[in-house]
Amino acid sequence: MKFGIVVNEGPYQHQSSDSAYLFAKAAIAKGHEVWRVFFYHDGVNNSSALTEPPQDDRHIVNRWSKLAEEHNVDLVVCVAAALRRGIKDENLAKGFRISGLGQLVEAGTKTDRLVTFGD
Amino acid sequence: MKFGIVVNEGPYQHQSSDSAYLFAKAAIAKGHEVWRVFFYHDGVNNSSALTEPPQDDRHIVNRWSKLAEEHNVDLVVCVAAALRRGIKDENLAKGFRISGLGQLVEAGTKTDRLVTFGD
Amino acid sequence: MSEIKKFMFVNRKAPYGTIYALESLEVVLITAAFDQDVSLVFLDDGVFQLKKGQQTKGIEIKNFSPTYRALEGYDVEKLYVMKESMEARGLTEDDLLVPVTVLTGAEMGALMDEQDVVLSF
Amino acid sequence: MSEIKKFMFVNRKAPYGTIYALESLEVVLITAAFDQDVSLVFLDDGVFQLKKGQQTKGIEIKNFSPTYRALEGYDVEKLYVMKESMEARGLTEDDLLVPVTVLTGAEMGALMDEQDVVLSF
Amino acid sequence: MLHIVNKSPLENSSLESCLNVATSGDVLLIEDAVYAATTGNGFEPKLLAAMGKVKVYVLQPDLDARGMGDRLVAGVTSVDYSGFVDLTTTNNTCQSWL
Amino acid sequence: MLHIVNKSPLENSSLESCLNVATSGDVLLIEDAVYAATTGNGFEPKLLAAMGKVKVYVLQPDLDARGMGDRLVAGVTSVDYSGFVDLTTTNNTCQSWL
Repeated sequence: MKFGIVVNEGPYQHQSSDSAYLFAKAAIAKGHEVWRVFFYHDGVNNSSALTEPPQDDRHIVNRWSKLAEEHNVDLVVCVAAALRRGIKDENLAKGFRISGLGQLVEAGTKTDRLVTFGD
Repeated sequence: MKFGIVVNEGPYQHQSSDSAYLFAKAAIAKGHEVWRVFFYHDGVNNSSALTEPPQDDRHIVNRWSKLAEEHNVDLVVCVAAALRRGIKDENLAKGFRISGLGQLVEAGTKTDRLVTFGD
Repeated sequence: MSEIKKFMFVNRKAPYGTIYALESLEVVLITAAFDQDVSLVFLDDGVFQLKKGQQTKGIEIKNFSPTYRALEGYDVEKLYVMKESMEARGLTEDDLLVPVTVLTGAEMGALMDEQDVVLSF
Repeated sequence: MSEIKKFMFVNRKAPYGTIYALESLEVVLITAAFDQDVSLVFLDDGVFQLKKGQQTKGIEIKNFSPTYRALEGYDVEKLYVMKESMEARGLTEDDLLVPVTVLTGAEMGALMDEQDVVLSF
Repeated sequence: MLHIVNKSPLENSSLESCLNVATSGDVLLIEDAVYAATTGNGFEPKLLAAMGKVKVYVLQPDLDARGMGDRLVAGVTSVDYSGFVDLTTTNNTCQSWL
Repeated sequence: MLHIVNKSPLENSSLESCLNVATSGDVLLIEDAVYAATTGNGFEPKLLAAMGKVKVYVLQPDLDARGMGDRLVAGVTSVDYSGFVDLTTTNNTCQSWL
């Protein structure tokens, strides 16, 4: 099946981003396609290239970038939500792209399932 | 009196930052001193210089910077929390400084009242 | 987009305390602009989003509640409010900014089951 | 810092679902390092922070619960748990990682009243 | 002491926890917690019961923002931000029930 | 359909709301919602009552993380992330009660 995933919270503060990532990984492992992950609300903070967690902690941002690279997952950051929160091309991590809310609607129409993670 | 304020959530997503700001402004208007505002957890996102809200919306980051400049308020961003969330000197807004958690303890010992805003 | 799907937006949070209500409304408008079949449901504290008389000057946040009145212009006409949620908050239909269809929890559950995409913020 | 104040840390949230428990613990350690008088109280879902047997491998988040056992080494010895909160969660003192003092809600309220600084995350 | 609560009592248990612990002092409702002080809401009986031991305040700008300015429960005192500051000075400490 | 709940029922009303609305289908408890499926918690009676109309699942990795792996309420089915994915495919839609 073709999955869309929505992430509404930033990394570390809430578990949502972790849950979304582990869900995506499990879906891919089962042979499904994760077509797009849409980052909305504080979820846009998952894409900050400046993020630097402690060495013994998971690197949530890099983990998303790697997933995108290895499995061709489209990581879309909502532009309006991103501007409100200080995410721009200049601090955008690898594998993410900034675009409009239409990409979320499209994730709803073009996938078989849309699963939301948030607070 | 001498106030310390703690902000635990980022701008826009939660009202906490707005409430903290309006509280600080009211305290200053009454002749109190707001000695330090400490930004912890997602609160560190209040200091992103890249933030660009819609034109008809309040600019939460600039509002803090202006308060710091006009009333000599010490805006401290927790370094550990900031690194986890992609806030560094290179994207730090005017009037903020990054420092350690000891500054929060000091805000507790050196002020008459410490008021926390969060989720 | 050629496909037309039934999108339901589930609004369960009060306005202003968090941004979800406002940013949800932005998605609703875009989804309608893409000619999808849009339903909005308000339950739990989400019914407070529709309360008349919001005056936000004192908190310096933009009052976005007039947008609910503008939804009709975007052909968003299916607005549902959960009866039990409204009653638990001391509200009646007269307190709301726009005309809505009132559903019981069970009716809302059934309506939710009929959707293609359910979005919750 | 010359002044010594009574700091109380109020822990009301479950671990892992949000980061508050972990980042709160970081403040506790620093506050103790500054030789302040530190009390930790656990109420509501905060009592879950002290649950024995946390195994976080499956969620890929670091298990920080061993830190509660290390608090004694930092001279943080005043740990209080609210009786009603523990009972409502089906927990007993035997389920907890560390020895604590169990207080009723009213006793906890009285203890809170005696503090100089109360921090809640 | 001053207890500050910012969550809707119909969604979150923090106000109820606060009222179980606070045996005296002041309770200030801000942000989404202001709904607790509006007539006809499901939490009203519990708030009224607590008003025997604590004094309850509500932040008027938050009440107005939510269109609830005209339905304050009798006995609750309304304050603006200036009054909020006063409450933090007349009380020795404050605890935010986040 | 699949209802996903991620909040502790002792702090937040979202699970209760979900169970009031969901008349059939599957309910999956993840993150802090897993506490609802542990023996002796205050919400247990309500969960048991709902199990007549919906099937309840819990995400085992979240239960284990919280040290609650050994106290699952009887009748609740435990799944791993792979099972979570399966639930989203066997159901036509899913709603997250955030």
